[in-house]
Amino acid sequence: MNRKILSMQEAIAQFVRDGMSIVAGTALESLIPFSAGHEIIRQGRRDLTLIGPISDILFDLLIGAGCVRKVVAAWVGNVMMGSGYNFRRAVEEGIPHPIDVEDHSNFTIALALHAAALGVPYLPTKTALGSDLPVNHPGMKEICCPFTGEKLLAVQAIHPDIAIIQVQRCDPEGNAHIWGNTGITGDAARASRSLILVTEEIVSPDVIRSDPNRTLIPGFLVSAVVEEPWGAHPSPVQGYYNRDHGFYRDYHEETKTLEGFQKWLNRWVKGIKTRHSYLQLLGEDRIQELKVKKEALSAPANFGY
Amino acid sequence: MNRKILSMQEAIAQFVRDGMSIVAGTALESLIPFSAGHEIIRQGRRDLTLIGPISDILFDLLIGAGCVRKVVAAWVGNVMMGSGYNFRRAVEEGIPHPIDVEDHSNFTIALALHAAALGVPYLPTKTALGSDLPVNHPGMKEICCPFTGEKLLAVQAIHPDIAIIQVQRCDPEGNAHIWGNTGITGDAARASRSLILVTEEIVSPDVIRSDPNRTLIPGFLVSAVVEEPWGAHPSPVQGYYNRDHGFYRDYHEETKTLEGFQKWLNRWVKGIKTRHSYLQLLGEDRIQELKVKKEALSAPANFGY
Amino acid sequence: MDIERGIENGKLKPLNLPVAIFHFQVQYMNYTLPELMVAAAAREIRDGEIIFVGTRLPLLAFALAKKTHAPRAIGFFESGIIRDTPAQEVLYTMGDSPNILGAIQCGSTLDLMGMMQQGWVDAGFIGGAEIDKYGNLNTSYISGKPPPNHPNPGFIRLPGSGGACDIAALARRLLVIMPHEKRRFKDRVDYITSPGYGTGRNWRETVGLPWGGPGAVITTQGILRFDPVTKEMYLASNHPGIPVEEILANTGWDLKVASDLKETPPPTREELNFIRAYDPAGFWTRG
Amino acid sequence: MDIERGIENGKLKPLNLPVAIFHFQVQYMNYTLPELMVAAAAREIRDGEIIFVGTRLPLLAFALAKKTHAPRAIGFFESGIIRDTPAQEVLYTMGDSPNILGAIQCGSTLDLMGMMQQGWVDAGFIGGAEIDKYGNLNTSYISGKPPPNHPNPGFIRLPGSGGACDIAALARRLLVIMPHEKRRFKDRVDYITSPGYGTGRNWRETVGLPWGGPGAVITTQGILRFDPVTKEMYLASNHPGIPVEEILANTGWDLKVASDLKETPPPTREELNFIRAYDPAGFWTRG
Repeated sequence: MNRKILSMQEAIAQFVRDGMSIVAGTALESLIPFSAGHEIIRQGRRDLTLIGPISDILFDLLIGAGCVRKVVAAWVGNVMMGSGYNFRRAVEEGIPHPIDVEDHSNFTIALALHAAALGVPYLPTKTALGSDLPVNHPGMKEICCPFTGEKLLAVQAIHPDIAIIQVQRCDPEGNAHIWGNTGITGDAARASRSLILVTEEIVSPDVIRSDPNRTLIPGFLVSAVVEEPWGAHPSPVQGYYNRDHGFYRDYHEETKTLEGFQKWLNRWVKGIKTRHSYLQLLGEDRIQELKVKKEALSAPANFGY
Repeated sequence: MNRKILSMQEAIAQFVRDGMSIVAGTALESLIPFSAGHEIIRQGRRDLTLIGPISDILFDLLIGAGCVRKVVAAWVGNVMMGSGYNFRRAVEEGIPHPIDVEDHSNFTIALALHAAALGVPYLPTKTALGSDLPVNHPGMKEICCPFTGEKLLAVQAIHPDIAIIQVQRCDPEGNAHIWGNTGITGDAARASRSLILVTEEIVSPDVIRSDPNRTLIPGFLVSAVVEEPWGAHPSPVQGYYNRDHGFYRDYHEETKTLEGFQKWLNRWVKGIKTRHSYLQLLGEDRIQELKVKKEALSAPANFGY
Repeated sequence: MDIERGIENGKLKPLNLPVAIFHFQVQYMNYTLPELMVAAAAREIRDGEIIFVGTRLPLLAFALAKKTHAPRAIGFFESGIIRDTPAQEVLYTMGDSPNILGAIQCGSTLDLMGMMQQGWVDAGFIGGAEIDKYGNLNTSYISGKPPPNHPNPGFIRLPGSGGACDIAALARRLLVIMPHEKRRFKDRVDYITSPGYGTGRNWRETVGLPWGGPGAVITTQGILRFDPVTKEMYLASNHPGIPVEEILANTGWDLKVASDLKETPPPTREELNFIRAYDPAGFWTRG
Repeated sequence: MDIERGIENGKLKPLNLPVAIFHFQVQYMNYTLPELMVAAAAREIRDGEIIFVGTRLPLLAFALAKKTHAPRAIGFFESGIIRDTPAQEVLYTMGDSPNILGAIQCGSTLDLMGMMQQGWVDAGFIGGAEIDKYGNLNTSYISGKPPPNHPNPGFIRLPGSGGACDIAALARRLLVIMPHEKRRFKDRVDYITSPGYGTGRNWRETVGLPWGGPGAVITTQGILRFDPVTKEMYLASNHPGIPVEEILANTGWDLKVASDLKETPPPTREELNFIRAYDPAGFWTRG
């Protein structure tokens, strides 16, 4: 029996510990591992460092739930609606407790993880020169090109303790197919010391091997495989379900106050135990509405010889 | 009418000029644009700089034909058989004329093109430290990490004038699908100032759009699209034809002497005008033998919503 | 306080602006302010250009430009998408499924950012919470730099850069869309998230930026551009019905006005038809 | 002169070695020298390891190890392929179609090299034209550094590094396969294409290499390993029928011999069955 296949509860219990650094939300608005985030909250993890480009509301949610000590990100909020109120409360007022923030841009966070994936301590760039991002930033330093002498910004490598990555399908070893925008997922997977894969479905190894060019994550990087249909809701998973825009809008409205957020958290996270209950709460009608309706299959590629 | 679609003769005449630097053979042993190389020889280009990782016999052939002034590569020879005799004759004896060589490793040439693709003047690495590759190399310098102080090798960006890239299929704009090993193709395409795409077949834009994750080269990078079935022979094109091992073996045997090479060159390149004649020379039996026999289609991915 | 949201928002959460300015009556047609801004933004895209498309109104502006005067424009989306056709449905985020179906390439953020760093991107769109007279943008911290010790109630934390800093640093031309209010148009921003022209003139060269800088700022009241020498922002056109005095009063420095000041052309019937068909619920454009 | 080809070659072009040594008669079975070397190389792969598989004999050694004692080994191929099963047919190059069909990932050279630079690769296989007593390898220039002015007839130009320098620099353990001849086993190589232990002891650390170094050199005459302190190469086992004296005579320095010198175990019946079924034409293994 394959030992990598775990329930979400088991995977978070075994691989996510207090104080760890976690990279998540690496495909930007798509494939955000919300289900894993909810379980982290339910298991009461503390002092986490969250790493990622924009995370939509995932980071805001974890911050509000008190799991987070530090955020290393380019953007924290609600992409469609604007502010993340928990992020604001934490940074502006120390509620539920103060957090540290290391500001990045999407490119610098991509480069920091790319550096780690490549096994070098830093990478040079021209972005963010002239901005205030590098000011007092421990992971950014101005340097000169050894060939041209031009000014460059060195961005230090970031090696997260764990990556949590949502995919469309993988085999029991965690060899994973992803399609649609991949953002910084490949580098995040290679940069991290361990990896929890959350998959819409576990498929036969033959399906994965039929198209090795679609494999973004090879199984040897993967510590745990969690089969969790709808694990990314309310974010979209191409070919499985669409983005639940209303859910983000409601979150925005309902989390403006601390009390509102607590209510939201109890309803959607703390008051339920599994993704199954979450989907029941979401309701069959909504699920049917979000489900992919049209088929638009990729043209085949022949790997035969 | 799409102006990008040209015959090989037109594409080489319009886009490859004496003295240019050309990156080719970027997928390593597969998808080598031999047909383009033959046309470059027929059109008598001179003083070219060839850039690439291993190139199998493509670079050896161009060197022997007198087209080359400089080679920037990790390896020049015949992968299955060993030496490239034209490369040896040129470097050791200046026949047909002397050439310069800038030695790279596969990783340093990949990094040089990656740097150019990323738009930075160099990238740091640990490879080749302690080797003689960096000694007197204009594109390699030892540096220290600005964060850790550790020794690193800076590899300078290489911006080829043109990339010549063989693919399985593309649309008339040059949006191209490639599968199998891609080597350093993506970075080479983005690093170059222009690009000739040699494709086994031009397909409808709908085929390409049906699977945007398989697009390795977006059409706006492409200057010319040449539809040239069997353009990569004797190298393999996954799903179209297999490697012609015997052809490499014969090349090895027949090019040991300069006279032998001249004979080979007249037979396979100079004595014919088009790829069509080349295939006739190759013969129907051999083509049937090399042609892909088995179908092994990729599992579909649903891009619908 | 919703200062960071501003105009790039929609029906479901009305803008923090006087309702009156949302509904114009001009001679021949009705249009909303966001519709005017989308049309103005679309016109900044030239045919054949590569556009780094930011979130919110730029998503519409890119689609509109493609359908009107710039059919050969190409869109880069920071999540890794390249399109040469607009998505078939209105987008709420660039990661929405319709933005992936029919793309010419779906890949990585790094590849697209790398091409922008090479100079491939002709123009990029971003929004801003604060801007100053040299076009520097702040979407990070209002009323002060990040404090060394928390908690500090003296500032507002905005979402941050996302890709904005990168687009501002690396696109050949930066296009900004934002609400025109005095508190947002400041002599000097509190924090530079996305560099404009710094302190003016050749500042970008000095700090190591290879090219670029803001080309246009499309606001709720007009379109502003930059002096080619001093790099100071000036008013190039005022929107129909907005007096110049009102714009000056809503700007936190002594804003210069173009000697050939024009009125922003209203959206055409064709533009409006497209916008309304594309965003039928009016999430982005009905205010 | 075919010095750069050596043992990693096959039937179609016989090796530049005495024919006699290709056909052993041991007590119970016949096998060829390349078969012995493939079996010895396969045994250097431990189960579950990630192996950077070089071209030629290593292609067979990886397949053999997978089918025997290392079913969970994973192969990296520098063209961008990752496999956890051997290719279904014998490979002449790693880019052959059978190496792609059934791979778990096909991607880029950079990603695999990057993972090796991170330390993911447990062992990598390369060949060599020249090696010295600290395991430094030369596959670039024989008899002199590259000359400042050409033409210079005083040296032989070999194909170069390919991925060899990278594997030697970045794999946790380097495995070398090459012919054992005096002209190839030199006190000091003319040019270091692929760094071994440099001048011995902690040289790798000094030059900035993070780990690694040669673990075994499998030759046509024996298996050589390295002193853990001095990093000097020594003879660990001689192949059946090859006297130690012959090996010493074929080595260009005063080669040390292990106090517990063993005889290289011949290939087992199972190993031979696999090799012969996998390479039925004997391109790599019949000599």
